[in-house]
Amino acid sequence: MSILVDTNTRVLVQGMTGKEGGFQTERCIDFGTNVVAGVTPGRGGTTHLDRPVYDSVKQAVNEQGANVSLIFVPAAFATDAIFEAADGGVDLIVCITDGIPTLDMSKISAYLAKKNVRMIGPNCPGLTSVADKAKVGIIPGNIHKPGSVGVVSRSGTLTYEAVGQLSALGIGQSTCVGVGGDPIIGMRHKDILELFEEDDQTESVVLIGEIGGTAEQEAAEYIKEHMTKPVTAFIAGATAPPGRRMGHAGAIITGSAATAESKKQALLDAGCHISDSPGDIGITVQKMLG
Amino acid sequence: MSILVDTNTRVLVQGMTGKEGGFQTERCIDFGTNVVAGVTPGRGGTTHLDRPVYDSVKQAVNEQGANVSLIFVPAAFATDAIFEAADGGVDLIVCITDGIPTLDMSKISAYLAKKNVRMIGPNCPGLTSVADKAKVGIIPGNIHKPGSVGVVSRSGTLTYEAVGQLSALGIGQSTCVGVGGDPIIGMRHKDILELFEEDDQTESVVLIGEIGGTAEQEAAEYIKEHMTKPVTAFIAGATAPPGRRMGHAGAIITGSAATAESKKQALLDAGCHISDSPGDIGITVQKMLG
Amino acid sequence: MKLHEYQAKNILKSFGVPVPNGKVFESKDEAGKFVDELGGSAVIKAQVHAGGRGKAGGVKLVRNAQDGADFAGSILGSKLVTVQTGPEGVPVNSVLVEELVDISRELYLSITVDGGEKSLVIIASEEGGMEIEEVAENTPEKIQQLHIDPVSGYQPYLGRQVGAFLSMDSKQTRALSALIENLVNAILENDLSLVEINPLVVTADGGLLAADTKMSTDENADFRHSKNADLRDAEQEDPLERIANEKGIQYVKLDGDVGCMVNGAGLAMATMDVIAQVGSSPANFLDVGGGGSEEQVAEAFKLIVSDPSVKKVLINVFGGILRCDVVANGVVSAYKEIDVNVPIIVRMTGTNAEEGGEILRSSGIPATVAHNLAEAAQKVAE
Amino acid sequence: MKLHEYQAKNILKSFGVPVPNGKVFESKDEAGKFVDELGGSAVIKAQVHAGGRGKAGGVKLVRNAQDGADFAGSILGSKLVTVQTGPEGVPVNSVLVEELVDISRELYLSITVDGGEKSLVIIASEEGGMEIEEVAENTPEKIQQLHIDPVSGYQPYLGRQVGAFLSMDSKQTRALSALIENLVNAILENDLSLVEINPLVVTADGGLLAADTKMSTDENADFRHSKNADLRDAEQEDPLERIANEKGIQYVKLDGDVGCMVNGAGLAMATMDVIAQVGSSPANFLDVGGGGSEEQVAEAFKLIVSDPSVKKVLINVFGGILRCDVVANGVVSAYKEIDVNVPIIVRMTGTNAEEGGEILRSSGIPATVAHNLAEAAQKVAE
Repeated sequence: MSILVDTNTRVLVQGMTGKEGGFQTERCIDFGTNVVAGVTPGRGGTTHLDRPVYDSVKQAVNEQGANVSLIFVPAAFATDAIFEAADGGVDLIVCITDGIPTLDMSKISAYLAKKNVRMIGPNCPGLTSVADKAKVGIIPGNIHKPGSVGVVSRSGTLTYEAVGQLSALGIGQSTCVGVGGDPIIGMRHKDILELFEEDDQTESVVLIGEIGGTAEQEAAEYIKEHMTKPVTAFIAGATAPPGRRMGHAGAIITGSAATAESKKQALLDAGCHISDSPGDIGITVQKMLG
Repeated sequence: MSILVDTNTRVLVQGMTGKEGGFQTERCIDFGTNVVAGVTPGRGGTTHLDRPVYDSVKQAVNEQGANVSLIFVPAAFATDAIFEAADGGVDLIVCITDGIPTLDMSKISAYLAKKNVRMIGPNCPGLTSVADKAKVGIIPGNIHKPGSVGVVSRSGTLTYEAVGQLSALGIGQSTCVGVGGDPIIGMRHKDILELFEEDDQTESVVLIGEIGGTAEQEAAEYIKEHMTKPVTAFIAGATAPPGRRMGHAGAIITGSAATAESKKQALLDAGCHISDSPGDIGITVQKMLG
Repeated sequence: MKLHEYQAKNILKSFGVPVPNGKVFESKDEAGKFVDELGGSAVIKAQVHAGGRGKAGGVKLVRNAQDGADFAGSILGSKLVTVQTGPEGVPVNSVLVEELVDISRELYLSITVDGGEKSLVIIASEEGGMEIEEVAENTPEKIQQLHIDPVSGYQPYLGRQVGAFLSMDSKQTRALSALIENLVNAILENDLSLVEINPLVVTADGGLLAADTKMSTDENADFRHSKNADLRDAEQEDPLERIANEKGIQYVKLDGDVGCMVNGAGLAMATMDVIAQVGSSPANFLDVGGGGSEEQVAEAFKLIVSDPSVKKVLINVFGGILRCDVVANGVVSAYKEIDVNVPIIVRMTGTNAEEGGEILRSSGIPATVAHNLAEAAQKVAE
Repeated sequence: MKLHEYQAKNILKSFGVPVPNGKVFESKDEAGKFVDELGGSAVIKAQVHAGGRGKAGGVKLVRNAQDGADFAGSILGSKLVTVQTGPEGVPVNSVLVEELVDISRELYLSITVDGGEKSLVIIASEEGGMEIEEVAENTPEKIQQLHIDPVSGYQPYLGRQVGAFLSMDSKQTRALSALIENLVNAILENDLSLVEINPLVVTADGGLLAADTKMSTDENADFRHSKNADLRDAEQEDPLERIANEKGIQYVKLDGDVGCMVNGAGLAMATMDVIAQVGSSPANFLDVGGGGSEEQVAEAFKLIVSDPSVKKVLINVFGGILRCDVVANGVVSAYKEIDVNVPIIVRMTGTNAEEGGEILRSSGIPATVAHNLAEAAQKVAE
């Protein structure tokens, strides 16, 4: 079993009728994901990509048994879309949209906790369960190879980089998750590690971190206390100058805990295998696996 | 075992140094309640009624192991006091204060649910566990007689009336709870019934309702579905004219479900023994107990 | 606290909710002039705190300034008796003059508090312009209730659900959602306990308009809305109720002849019930409250006997916070100040009941003592 | 987006947070005159988007109008170089002239977002006027962090906890709590990501005053704050960064000589890291973004080579949403438009990598191809 999504997952896509949403949904379907419906207010009753489109998440849940929502709607409407999904009855929300105001995310997080709904993102590439054929996001499907390494990362293309290196070395993945780079996100590194630790399919984990915030320290603490599976880690941003914004809102150096050095040390102390160069992530995993 | 409070309960009183708070706290202590601290911002380090006074709930919880807060602070400060109590680490809040804005209570309820903290009130007489010697509220201690009848009611003096009738007939009480008459309250009739149903000490229940709202219908539904212990019910307000406010904000006739007749019928259908007159509550219980 | 329609509409307008062009007047001539400004036709509505005003003759469609001035003149200064007022009616001190609206549909929309869900609830129906209670009773499927979670706050997807229920198209749904969001903002910023728009009109050109509205504030929140005091129209209240209110006493005038003084709202209602059960009828609901002082009790007693329809007085007190001796002292001091020609039945129990009884006995007031509620009712009936 | 001190103080003031009496000027003479209005002494502060301005000579206490005008004249129109700016500095286009404050204590107070707790956090310290990062590092016990739950919102008990930590008496604590509540309101209404008051001054008479303040807005929320555009001072930004920004490209100028074009912020940072590891140094951070078009890629490429310090260019693209053929086309079209005299190393993989490689090859651009990140770094170092 993979984590979060698998062949039983029934995905609805909020914003499927949009250009980007439609393009990416097709890639998901091609990968084998069970996309059961689209949701676009005002487009209910139509069909897109051979899937029924509904006006509301509730309808898509009621009529198609959707249990995961993948969100592509523009930032100004994404907060509403997330609340609608959480209230509409799905168990997991994957929000690709970037540009959601931080204070909205704070409110959303409180609501998700109340409703007991999980969320990946926003501003993330989503996730792919490789062997269980469920791609709910935008990680290119063709870079994967099924296997037993779980991948968790903040950023998009750096996730692809790590996955690409693994596949090139013949090392397959169980589930790959990009949790997103915003200051407030749904599930964090630590939350994903907990799932990997319990997942039969996952035998080891690659953790990709970045400067800024304390998610990696949090993850290191969890690894130290609870994790039995080996973890390889890489932290990006060692050469980024302090106090400068590097694209991700999360990638701001906010004190010594937020430096690459501090994060690496914490993960090393937790028993992780550290990849010092982003070009060596695959090789480091290969060595770790012996 | 009584419900909610007992001899192990460690009560802190927010507003103990006030006139009313002090007076009532003394009555609680006289009854045998384990009042361990007072909380009044700016009065920390002093003593009142031989109890230490703290500036904050957190301090009282940390230093005296308080687990229940009894609140007497004026309405304009009560919302803050409730949030402080919920954040401060108590398991149960009993708020006597009346006049708390309804929208504050909506926010408070969401916060209490998040923190997993229970609340009785506001605008209520609180509760008394008769045999277990814990009076956390303002129900006069001398009207009780220990026994096995649980009492739950919205209003203050009508609760006393019911309790007085029971005691006069030699029928003792387990725990008596006045849940309060505001539109939004913490625990409702149904929530208290659930506790009575599970309580070894309680063998039957007296439920006092009022016109307005749907708490009694909710209770009737619970009684019908889940309650094994016999329930005697009285509904006040049969003669109140529709659309007029009768003191309690809750006592507004808001449609046919809110009438005394509708509530009585629902409780009758649920198998309750109905006392048609407020003067016959005790006698009805006596008959029910055979 | 109830607001007048014109006050409610001013609030709605300030929050961006569309309302008909209109103005409030206390003078018939100015009202008439404004009919002209509106193009010669208007609807004129008596501003009173009571429903059923249309059927009672408080609303009229006028077709010229003179008709407007005449109608305004006929109701200004008069008392309007509706199904919701007593026979004495409520004074009409102002009229709202509004443009006529080109109505395509009449909908119902309100937001209030649902105690069960502990949140605001949006109530919507296609049956606008009707008594919503009757719609709820007879055709509940025509009413939609949607709760606004206090954590998420209002979100547009709720508005889309309302729009779908009301069979609106996308554009109208967006306007409706914006309108509901504005209503919620008005509620949150002003601590309103009710906003009801009935009818919410869909105009001929597809726009939305709050044609009539009822609004109430949560008096518990008055401490943070100092301007609410200016919105109160005390003249709309029963004079005795108003006096009681100013003294912190909960009082409601009723039709019977047994004056009641009770502590606690629940016990006060129960006392009314028991009086009715013995075939008598309560003249009032009165709760002196838990924090009542001797003075407040005295005022309450004077208030009750000042009502000419009162033929008997029942004092029913279960001493708790309010001690029976305080009640007795209050009654005695009031009794000495005024002429009391009606029999008094007293039932006192709870805190300091004996002291209270002794105070009454030694005062020489001719009060009949009852020992419990049933006995008190019996003595009232005798 | 960073705001100037004077802009931040205007916002604070409008939310009821006390700030020193002051005004912003672009003219030295008017600045001098205002020193007189303030009673002949004042503090004059360069308005720039960079910390460390005091040590860099951007702040001065003046004792008369002439001194004020002289100092204002000396910095207005100049560039201020601080530890937080590059060697080129930032332009001083305005100065804030403020009354002198009678300081009794200097405290630190800020509110920002804590991603771990997913809420706002209040940060307070008795060590005001210092670099707070150093206080946090050396004496963490002198810093208090209190989270504001998004469900409860700010409540005064939090302010009392801060007041107790700062050893304030009851009265001062109430003022502090009101101040914090106002800060929170300012944050919620304006979508601020940071408000920092350092120092928060306790004046000789016991009052509180925001003597200096830093404020940033959450740019993600710009869509609902149209007036934020007026607050932007683009001149404070690096010219290349500003141009990039306007084109939707994330660009940060750095000190090295290897120009980088990457898709994705994480991969862009990793690319910088790998360049550093082979002993070279990145000239910039650049993320063309996932939604990049051919035109955007072309603009990004032109931007990179327009930097005179760039001696090599590394293009590192992992095709995903952004396809490699789009990148290749963008690079080719830019290359044709401008003179490029620096070597180009290209590493492309992922979606349509082969098509992209073919486009580059057939275009005749002399690009060195690398097949993975490690190899790309190696070729940069060669």
